[in-house]
Amino acid sequence: MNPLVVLYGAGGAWLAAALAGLLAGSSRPGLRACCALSGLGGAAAAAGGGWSLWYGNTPVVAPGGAATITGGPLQLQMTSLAGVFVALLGVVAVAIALYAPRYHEPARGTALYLASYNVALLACLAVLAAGGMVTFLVAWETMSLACYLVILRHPRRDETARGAFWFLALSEIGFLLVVAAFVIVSAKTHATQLDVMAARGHLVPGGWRAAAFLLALAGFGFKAGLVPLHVWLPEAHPVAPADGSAFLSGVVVKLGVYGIALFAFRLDPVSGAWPGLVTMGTGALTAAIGILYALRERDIKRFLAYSTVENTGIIVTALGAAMVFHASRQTALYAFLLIAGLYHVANHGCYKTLLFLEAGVVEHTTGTRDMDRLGGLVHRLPRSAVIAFTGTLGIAALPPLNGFVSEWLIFQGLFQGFRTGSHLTAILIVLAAATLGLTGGLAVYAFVRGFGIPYLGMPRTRQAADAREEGQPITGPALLAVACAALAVGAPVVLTALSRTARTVTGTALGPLLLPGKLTVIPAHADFSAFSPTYLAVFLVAACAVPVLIFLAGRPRAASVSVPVWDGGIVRFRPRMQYSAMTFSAPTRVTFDALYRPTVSVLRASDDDPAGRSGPVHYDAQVTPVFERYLYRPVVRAVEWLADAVRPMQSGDVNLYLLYVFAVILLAYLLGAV
Amino acid sequence: MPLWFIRGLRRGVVTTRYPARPDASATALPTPPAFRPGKLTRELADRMISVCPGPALSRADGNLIFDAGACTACGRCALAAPDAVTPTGEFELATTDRAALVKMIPILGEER
Amino acid sequence: MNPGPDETATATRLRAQIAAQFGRSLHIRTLDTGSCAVCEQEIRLLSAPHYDLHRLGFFFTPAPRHADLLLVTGPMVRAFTLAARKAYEAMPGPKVVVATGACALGGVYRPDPFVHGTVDAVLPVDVWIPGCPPSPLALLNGLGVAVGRLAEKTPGLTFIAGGDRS
Amino acid sequence: MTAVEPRATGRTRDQLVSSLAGLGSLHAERRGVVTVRIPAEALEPATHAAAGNPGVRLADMFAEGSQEASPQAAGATADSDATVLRLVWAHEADEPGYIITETEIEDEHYPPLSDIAPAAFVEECEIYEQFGIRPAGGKPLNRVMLPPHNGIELPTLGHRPGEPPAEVHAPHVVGGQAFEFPFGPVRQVGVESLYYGLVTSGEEVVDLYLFTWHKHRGVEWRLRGKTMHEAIRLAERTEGLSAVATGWAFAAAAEAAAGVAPPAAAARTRAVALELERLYNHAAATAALCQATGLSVGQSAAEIALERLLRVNAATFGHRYLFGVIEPGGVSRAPDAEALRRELPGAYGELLRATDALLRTNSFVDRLEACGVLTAEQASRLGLVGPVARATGLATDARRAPVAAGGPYTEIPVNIVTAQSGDVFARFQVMLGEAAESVRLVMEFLGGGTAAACNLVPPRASTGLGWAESPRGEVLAWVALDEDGRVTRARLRPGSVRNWRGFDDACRSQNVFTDIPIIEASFWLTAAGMAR
Repeated sequence: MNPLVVLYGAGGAWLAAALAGLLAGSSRPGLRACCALSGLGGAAAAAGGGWSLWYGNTPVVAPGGAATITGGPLQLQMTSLAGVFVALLGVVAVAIALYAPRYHEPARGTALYLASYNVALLACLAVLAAGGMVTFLVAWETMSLACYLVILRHPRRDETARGAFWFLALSEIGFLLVVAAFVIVSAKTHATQLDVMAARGHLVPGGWRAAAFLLALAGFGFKAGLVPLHVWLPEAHPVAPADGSAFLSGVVVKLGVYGIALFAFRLDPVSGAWPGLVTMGTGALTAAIGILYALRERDIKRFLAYSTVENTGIIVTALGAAMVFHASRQTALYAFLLIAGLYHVANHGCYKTLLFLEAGVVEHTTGTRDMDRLGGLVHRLPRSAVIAFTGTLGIAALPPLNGFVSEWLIFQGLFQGFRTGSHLTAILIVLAAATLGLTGGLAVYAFVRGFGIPYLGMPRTRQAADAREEGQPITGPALLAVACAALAVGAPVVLTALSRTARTVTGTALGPLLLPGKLTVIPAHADFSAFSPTYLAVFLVAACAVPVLIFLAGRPRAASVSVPVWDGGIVRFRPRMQYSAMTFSAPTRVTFDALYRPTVSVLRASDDDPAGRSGPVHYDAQVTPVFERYLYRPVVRAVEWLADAVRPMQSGDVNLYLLYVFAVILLAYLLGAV
Repeated sequence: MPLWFIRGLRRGVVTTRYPARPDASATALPTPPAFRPGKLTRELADRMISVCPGPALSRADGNLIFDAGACTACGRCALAAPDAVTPTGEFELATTDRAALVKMIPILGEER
Repeated sequence: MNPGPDETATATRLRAQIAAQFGRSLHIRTLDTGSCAVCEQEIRLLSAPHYDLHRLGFFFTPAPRHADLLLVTGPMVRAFTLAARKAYEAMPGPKVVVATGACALGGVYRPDPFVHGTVDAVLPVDVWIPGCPPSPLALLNGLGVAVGRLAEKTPGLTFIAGGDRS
Repeated sequence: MTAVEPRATGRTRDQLVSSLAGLGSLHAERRGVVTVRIPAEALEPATHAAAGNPGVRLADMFAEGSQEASPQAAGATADSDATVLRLVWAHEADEPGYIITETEIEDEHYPPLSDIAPAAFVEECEIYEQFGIRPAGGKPLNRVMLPPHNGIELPTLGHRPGEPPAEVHAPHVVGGQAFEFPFGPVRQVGVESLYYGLVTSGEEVVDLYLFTWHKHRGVEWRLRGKTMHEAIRLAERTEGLSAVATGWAFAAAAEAAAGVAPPAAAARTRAVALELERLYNHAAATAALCQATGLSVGQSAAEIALERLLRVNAATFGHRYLFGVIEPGGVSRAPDAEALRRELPGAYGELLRATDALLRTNSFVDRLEACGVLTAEQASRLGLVGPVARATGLATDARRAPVAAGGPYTEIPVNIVTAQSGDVFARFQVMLGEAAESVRLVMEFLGGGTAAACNLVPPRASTGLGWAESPRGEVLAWVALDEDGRVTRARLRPGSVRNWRGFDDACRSQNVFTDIPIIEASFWLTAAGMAR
């Protein structure tokens, strides 16, 4: 009796949901049924994932028979590490299941979408529960294709096709690299089963090991969205349906992280500090670049996508640092940073999913995702606004919410870089910490903007003014908001669970060292620092009550009159008189000019007219991401050039094709003869 | 900047002591007229009313009504009737009661 | 709207309150409702070395929210009424309105479609300062009267030469 | 730009007049003012002929409704008679003087003159708001005087605009990554009510426009039906900070209409008052510049000088701002000459000490240089006047125009101070130079002898143009009187009306917000003069 049993249930439910969706998704009851099944599966997955955290690794089973070491078609195994991701997968699935019935209209497209979405869920589960490399790769590819269909919900729109293609193309490149990595390890260890590969890790020579690791880092990096492999996120997320993009950011991207962790900690732990440093550096770079581009986006979903890039960066930085500490025998910190990273995985999964779901609500009620066409939604979508605000606090890493806890842990870990003993390493780790510090500051700035511009102020367009909350999904996002709060207040529980996971990976039991008291957290070394998320949360909430009490206390004496805001006596405020998303972030545009290279254009009617007749003014500063400009465009151009070059071979003339066949056969003979 | 500081100190104090003490510059200010009832005949009054650019002067049952609030101290009445009008030299006219600025001046030969 | 007896009563009570609360320090917001820019020049000179109203505990503040006294110049252009009302409402009580200069007292413009002609057509005026323009000295006098520090001379004035009280 | 391609290079005044007369008919020539009647169809070529000349500047443009509505008949619109359109050209090349072309416009439209002479644009807007006739071609017009809120129904001088004034083109549609920073109408303490729409990307000034309708008091409307004697007190108060110049221009217009001139001594007295006005205004502008640059001690020093100058005014003419000096036909008061001789050098010395110190203060000068730059081309295109124009190198000065107004300045000619760079610092230097020049002139005029003298201005149905150089630039006044000397149409055009239109150009020149107060101080304009 082990968690896999529960997960069979989850998988079955999702399979059923996929079928239900495919057959009946075009009718409302069918839609409801499908989502209900999907939700059930989610609940089961959450339970199973949570359980496996405590349970530890299960033995490998092969339901398809053929449980041989040489590896049958289907090998399953539940590890504690995967359990974290499975639990997250389950929570996200439940939230989306609550959200989808109100978000989607029953239609044929919906049917296909629901089917592919549930297949994707199933595939993710399979990836996480894979016990052998074949299973893993098949599941991984299935997941990519299913996600491709998820993104293609509205194939008529050509930007949808574009975004989906970006996703598919990069996924496939990544897949090839991953296959290569697996092949190397499996060839050197003569095994396909993950346990065995891990056990025989010492057989892999160092050079191959490094190669395998780098291949894996790049291959999974494509999914995880590591800079410069992140470009599919801002393209795919906006075009996918809200819950689709929530799923992408909440789970799929995390699987990339899982893959990296799988290789780094289990399959081939490379000796030496450099792989860790590489990983950490990539992560830090990813975080900074991600948030900087997020600040230039006015499309809410592109903005959130870039913020996902940032958060992946933070997680990967933590994992990289963990590797470094591993290499330098600091097992306590190794475990600690692993825990912190996994904690951030869970946190980001919750609030990013939440924010994407709310972005969907905004798009549904206003018909736009452009922040500069929104505004004042807090008065029109009160409940959604509260939920979105919770998520914003979380992702901006502000206490008392969960984002703060995990980022605090990560920083505490990085600040102890001096314990590695090597000066260079210590300095690099501190540099990474500094980069994350910058990122954190910019993240607060970005999310003040990301919440303030759409939700506060006055509506900038009629659609924004007419937004209504009736009939909008609430429960799904609300569940995630609760999850965020729980992850903050329940930090000790979470940490205890994660420390068990860490033990299965690192072999170090950190539990008592991490939580000496019931509610106080200590970052691996008692002489460094300590804090209690729970007390902090309680205190902050209590602190909010103080001004209220003061007001109530002072009320009887102070006779207060409420008058409109002093506006300098203008006739009336107009929406165009408030900060817009782009003007709010103008200072960063000026500061980071070197990175953005904006092209500024000013169009003034009064310039064309000698009399200075005043008229429309248009001011624009366009930014094209560096990587598109200097990396992808050249590649794409090269590929197109190559295609043009080989086109003459395809003349369409049958004889020519026969000639090709003949030539090939001849060649084969000649080779055989040699 | 320190240079300016010194410069400011060197310039010395020019600040008036008003309201504690009267200020000498007040004497040069234009001030509303004061009337000599002994010289103020009716046709003089009418001439003054006609030259007054504002609504400061008017006439009602044998009295010249003078609204010091509406007076711009332009001095035209003084030009029109030099011997019946002199400046008051009074600039402290601020009041909390608008009506207190409106005064009646008896016109010669029309007292009742 | 000439102040009726009850309004003058409230005005005096208000001034007592002002004298009690702001007797030593009071913040001034100016409001130009269509002046010819000369009254503004004189008001600016109040903070110049020659007059330096800070020594008397008066301070200028750009925000009506922080102002206790509204120094209004000009004949109250009708198009400006809204802004004037807003500025007055934005001030916390107790507040004093001082009509400054002949325009504000109805000495230059008659009421017509362009202007109200006097400030008290729109705002409840507490203190009137005549003069075109009222010199900084006259303004200081008016401010003193407004906070009840200086006694008014006006009731005693007869505008009769030689001061013979007939 | 379209405005100043030198078509005819520097034709003399007579050549220009004859060419204009060729298009229409020479109406009158009196005291350096030539009036030419131009038929409506010839208006466009006539404007071309005039605007082409380097030395010729469109000084003003205004309309006259043909009915005589008195302020009592408030809101009465004009009857269906034609509207007379007058363009005032200032000829500054060889013999300075003014040329007026008057044209009867029968229908709703007239040729779009601002395409030929861009300086006409703001006046086109005013004329549309006041008389309901607009340039053909339907280009949008700006709102210059009418308030945007519709509750208020203001009377106009002529026909109401065809479409309601609310549709008079309101300036900006802000697009892309900029937003409008609303500033005013209630601004800092002790400044006039004025609204800036400041379009910014968060950092730099993308665009700027301003509304002055908060102060529109309908002066031109309420002048009608008054005698000059009554009217001049109001005229002075359209822009109190240039009361003498406005009053002089207005009085001169009446005198021109009546065909009389003030006594020489009275004219000199006016000139004395005018130069004193210039002095204290430039001192005030200096103080404002110090305030804008945050140099409080310098501000105090300049304000001490300013206050002393004002006290000199009071001691000399009995009024700190020289109200009530000018009368139609002469002056009402004589200056206290010895008081002036005694006090002025000290007061000016005070100013001189302050400004010398300022010029040696880098933190001050650096803020002024290359700030709010205007080119001579912009200045002439927009018809700017006064120190603003002179700071770009244009030697435009109404004091050079002779006879009626300029009597004293022909006896004692004025040396015009100009600068080249066109930035705030150039304006500051021009002001300093003019202050020195003013002191010299005052002393010379006093030497010439001054007196409170007044010639009678006989009532006569006629029209006249008057002008004077205020501290802000040329003031123009044009009056039409009826038999008993009452005003049927009075046009007052203070310098502010001209120079505000250069202000937004100056602000747009790649400055950041914090420069705007500096630029405003260096222009030293009033909203009162703009809105009237």
